[in-house]
Amino acid sequence: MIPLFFKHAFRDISKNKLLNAVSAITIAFSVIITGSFILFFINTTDILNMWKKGIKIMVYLYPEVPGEMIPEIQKKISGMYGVQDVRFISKGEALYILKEQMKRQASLLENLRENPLPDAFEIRMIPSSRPWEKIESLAARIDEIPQVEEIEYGQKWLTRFSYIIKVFKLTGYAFGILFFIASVFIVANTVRLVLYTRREEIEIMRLIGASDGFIKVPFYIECVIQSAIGGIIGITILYLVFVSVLSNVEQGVTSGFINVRFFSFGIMSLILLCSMITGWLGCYLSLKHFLKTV
Amino acid sequence: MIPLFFKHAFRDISKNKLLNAVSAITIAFSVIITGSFILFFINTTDILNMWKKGIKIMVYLYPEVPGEMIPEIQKKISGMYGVQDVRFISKGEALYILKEQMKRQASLLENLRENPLPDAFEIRMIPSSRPWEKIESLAARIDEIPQVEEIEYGQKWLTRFSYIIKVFKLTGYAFGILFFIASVFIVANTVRLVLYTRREEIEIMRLIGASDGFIKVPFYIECVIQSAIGGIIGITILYLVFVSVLSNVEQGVTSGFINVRFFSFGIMSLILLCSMITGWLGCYLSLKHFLKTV
Amino acid sequence: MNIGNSENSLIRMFHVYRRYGKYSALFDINFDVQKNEFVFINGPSGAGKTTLLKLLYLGEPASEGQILFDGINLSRLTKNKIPHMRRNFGIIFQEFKLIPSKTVFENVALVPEAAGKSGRQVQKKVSSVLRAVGMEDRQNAFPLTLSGGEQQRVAIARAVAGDPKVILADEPTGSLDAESAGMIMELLKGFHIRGSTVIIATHDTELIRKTGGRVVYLKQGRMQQPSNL
Amino acid sequence: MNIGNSENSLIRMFHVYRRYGKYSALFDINFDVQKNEFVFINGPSGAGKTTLLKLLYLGEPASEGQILFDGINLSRLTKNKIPHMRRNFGIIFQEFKLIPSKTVFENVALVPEAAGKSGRQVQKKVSSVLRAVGMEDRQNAFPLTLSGGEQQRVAIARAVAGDPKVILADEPTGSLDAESAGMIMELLKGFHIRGSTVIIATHDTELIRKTGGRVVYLKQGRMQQPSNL
Ligand SMILES: Nc1ncnc2c1ncn2[C@@H]1O[C@H](COP(=O)(O)OP(=O)(O)OP(=O)(O)O)[C@@H](O)[C@H]1O
Ligand SMILES: Nc1ncnc2c1ncn2[C@@H]1O[C@H](COP(=O)(O)OP(=O)(O)OP(=O)(O)O)[C@@H](O)[C@H]1O
Ligand SMILES: [Mg+2]
Ligand SMILES: [Mg+2]
Repeated sequence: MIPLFFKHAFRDISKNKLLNAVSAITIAFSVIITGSFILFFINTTDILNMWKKGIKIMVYLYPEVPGEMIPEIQKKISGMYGVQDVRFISKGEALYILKEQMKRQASLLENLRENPLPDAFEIRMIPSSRPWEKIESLAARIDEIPQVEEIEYGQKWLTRFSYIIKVFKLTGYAFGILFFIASVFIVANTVRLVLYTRREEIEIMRLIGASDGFIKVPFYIECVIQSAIGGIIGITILYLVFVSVLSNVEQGVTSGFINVRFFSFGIMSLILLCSMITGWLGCYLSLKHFLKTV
Repeated sequence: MIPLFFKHAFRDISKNKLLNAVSAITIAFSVIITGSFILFFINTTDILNMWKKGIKIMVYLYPEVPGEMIPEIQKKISGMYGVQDVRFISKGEALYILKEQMKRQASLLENLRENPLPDAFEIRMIPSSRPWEKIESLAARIDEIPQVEEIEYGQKWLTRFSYIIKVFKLTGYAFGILFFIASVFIVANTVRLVLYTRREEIEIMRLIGASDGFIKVPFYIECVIQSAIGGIIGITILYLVFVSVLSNVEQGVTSGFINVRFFSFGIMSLILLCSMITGWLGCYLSLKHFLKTV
Repeated sequence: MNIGNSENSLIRMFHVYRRYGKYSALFDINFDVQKNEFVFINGPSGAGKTTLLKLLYLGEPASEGQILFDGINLSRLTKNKIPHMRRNFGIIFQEFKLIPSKTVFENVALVPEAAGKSGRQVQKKVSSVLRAVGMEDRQNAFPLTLSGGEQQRVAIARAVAGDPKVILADEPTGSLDAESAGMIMELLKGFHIRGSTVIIATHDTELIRKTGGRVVYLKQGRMQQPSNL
Repeated sequence: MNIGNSENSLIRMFHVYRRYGKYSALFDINFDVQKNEFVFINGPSGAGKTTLLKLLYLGEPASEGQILFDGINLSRLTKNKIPHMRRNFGIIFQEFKLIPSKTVFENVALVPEAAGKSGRQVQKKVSSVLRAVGMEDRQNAFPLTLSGGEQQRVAIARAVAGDPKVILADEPTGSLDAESAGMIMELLKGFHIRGSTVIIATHDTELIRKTGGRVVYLKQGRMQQPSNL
């Protein structure tokens, strides 16, 4: 039976080239659209991750904390969850940095009697998916160390980033779901139309004693083959567009600022699998409805 | 003839409900996908515009520039293209601001003999679509004023912003074109399938002496009506999704930070028009090919 | 003829109606077919001949009444048993019902394939039935490239390709010239001789006269007294 | 009969061939039809009768040879003139070719509509032709709910709805009982009397014998000596 089904499926594909091309192209477009969104999402998330890495927590100590305690405090902070590294910045170094930063106004600092700046630690965090909540809790824990006078981190930018990222994520999920539903529906519709053009054939097969399974299986095989072909076409086109867009972007904009990536092999396989599932699902939905009505 | 065509078109729509529903749904999905991307794009551009507004150009004057010249210079800068407003910041005000900004290190500024800061202008720019190039050219022109010692603007953030915006725009254009092509193709394919299911009918009409025009016009009417219905369904669903997503976003994230907007009436009409054009185009492409082969 | 003897009945219809809206295409039909009978259903255009056959092969349900096939009540058949039941019938449809996208060979091959026959058996069977109707040299043609009579002959080949218990033939010679028609009737008689039951719906009294067999007459959905022409 | 008189010829075929690949469905056909003739094309299944009609109504081009209609060379016709030319013909197709998604009325109405008739004219014409074939009470039915004979009658109604110069009828009584067939032949004769040219392709020698008229005989694509049956 199985080779017979494949024989039928391949015959049908070769005989209904137009119909099959339509389904495959539809799936290819679905893959291109969904894929390009995923690509966009992956790469912009990359950019935001880059920015997140740039965020530091400054910990200022009381002036009267003795120098011998510094390593101990540093160790304590290093051991906290989420901390990547802790750099000690002595008051002297801080003044130097301040002078550098102030550039134009450096003259202000020329004639100081003593360095009024405190010793400090600069903390960099482990990049993570939910850094904003973590920063806050980390800051709270650091604040419990008695020698710490004050903690500073870019609250203003943090709010903005955190907002942006939330908007991104929400839109990302919404788009993802939307695209998936849309793909399944469009594919199901296309399959339904294809079935509709072949309703006579299906009816005839039933009348001569073919079971639903005998009729259905070649359709499923056809749909899955089609959608696999569509998926491969989609990924290929996506890759070509990606490469050509990238070469334009790289020329125009600071190249090497971030690494724009295409899908990994795993994600590509996943997309292919998804498109095959979409084809299967479209076939299933249409056939289910169709075999009842014919 | 015209009422006859409409009669035929309406009859066909009512008789081929499945086929018409499929086309309309496909267009609705195209509108939803394209529309949600436009929506996303509009609103994120809004956020970026918000940020852009925050960018200022600081213009520092030589210390020896006499106070009487200030209005003259201010007028000169105000007159420059792209400048929204120019605020004079006297050296006294600048020191005050600096003290405010430095907070912790304000003690450094306690015992200054004289104010070493220069007079300055703070320039805000007219929000525009291509502000980065403009900032650079504006800065160059301001630099030509002899009394200006130095110009400062957030070069670092500028680079980042400008990169982000370029990526956004490029992706935006790429997506837009992709979505449009995809919509036209999917709709054209759907129309082609619909025609395919009716190829017998078309052939019969030709054999009994119907001209191509007689056959085609009702199809065009059908397609345009379908796609208008699809467009309206799409916009409606988009609006409902938008409202529900928005209410979630607003709860979770700093509400009122920016105004998330839906399409204006004009853009909605444009989308509707586009979907009708898409339907028309799909019909055109399919019929053109189809009437040759049948 | 022994209509009363239900022992040998293959098909029994009791008070069968088929309504389309208000219109009754079949009205109180009582009809028995014995095993290995050769029956003509005669009647003018629109009499209900095709409808009667449809009820037998489960193309449509009866609106009222009972139909038994080999003791099985057709209206009680579960949906998944229907394909199996249909394989008892070889049907020659009035409008042929060939699949346009499949070749002559593939169209005929569907029947033994659907019944689960092996590739070799299918090949052999299809060739033999195509030879019997004189269409073996057109086996790779598509139905739409065939003349009306050729299509009809392919439809006949398909009907007999499953070695059915019953052959239901709806106007099987309507598109055929006298000579081809005679050939086809010989073919059907051959099946009858080898044990098949044959039911032929036709408006062609000439054909009935030439062939001979039991005749039932339908008019406006009612069955008249059986008669031998 | 006066085949040589080309003055009155409506249709002339000179050395016409129709090939499908290597196979010639029509072979060196020379055939004249006078204005207001009543002609039968007779021949067995697969003889080329339908193919001959197809060449006339431009359903297919001739592979070789010339076909003149009213002095116009059909192969020289530009594409946009074809619909107009086809309105000269009322065609009864062998397989009816009714549009399944349109009602009986709509199917028939298409012909006068395509010819640009007004709504009232269409209404009147369609009713009258449906009455003539006895299908006026089924005018809102869909073709697939009609019996074979009923479909054929609708096809006939459609063929005459455009008041064509020529009626091309392909097996117009194949699905009809003797009585309905007689009625249809009367209808076609009526058109003939009112000035139409009628060409009927049929394998039914009985029908030809009963009706009378010129007969040409086709066999394997070749036209035999004309004869009167
Ligand atoms: N699905 C349907 N809906 C409505 N009426 C129907 C349907 N099917 C058949 N009929 C009507 O039932 C009657 C009997 O139809 P049937 O096809 O059985 O006739 P028939 O005897 O086969 O005629 P013919 O010799 O012309 O084929 C016809 O008048 C037909 O119009
Ligand atoms: N498109 C085609 N491709 C190949 N062969 C064809 C095509 N159309 C017709 N033929 C062949 O040409 C021959 C003549 O066909 P045609 O339909 O003219 O026969 P006919 O005289 O109408 O027969 P019938 O009485 O059976 O309808 C047939 O053998 C047919 O198979
Ligand atoms: Mg019938
Ligand atoms: Mg023919």
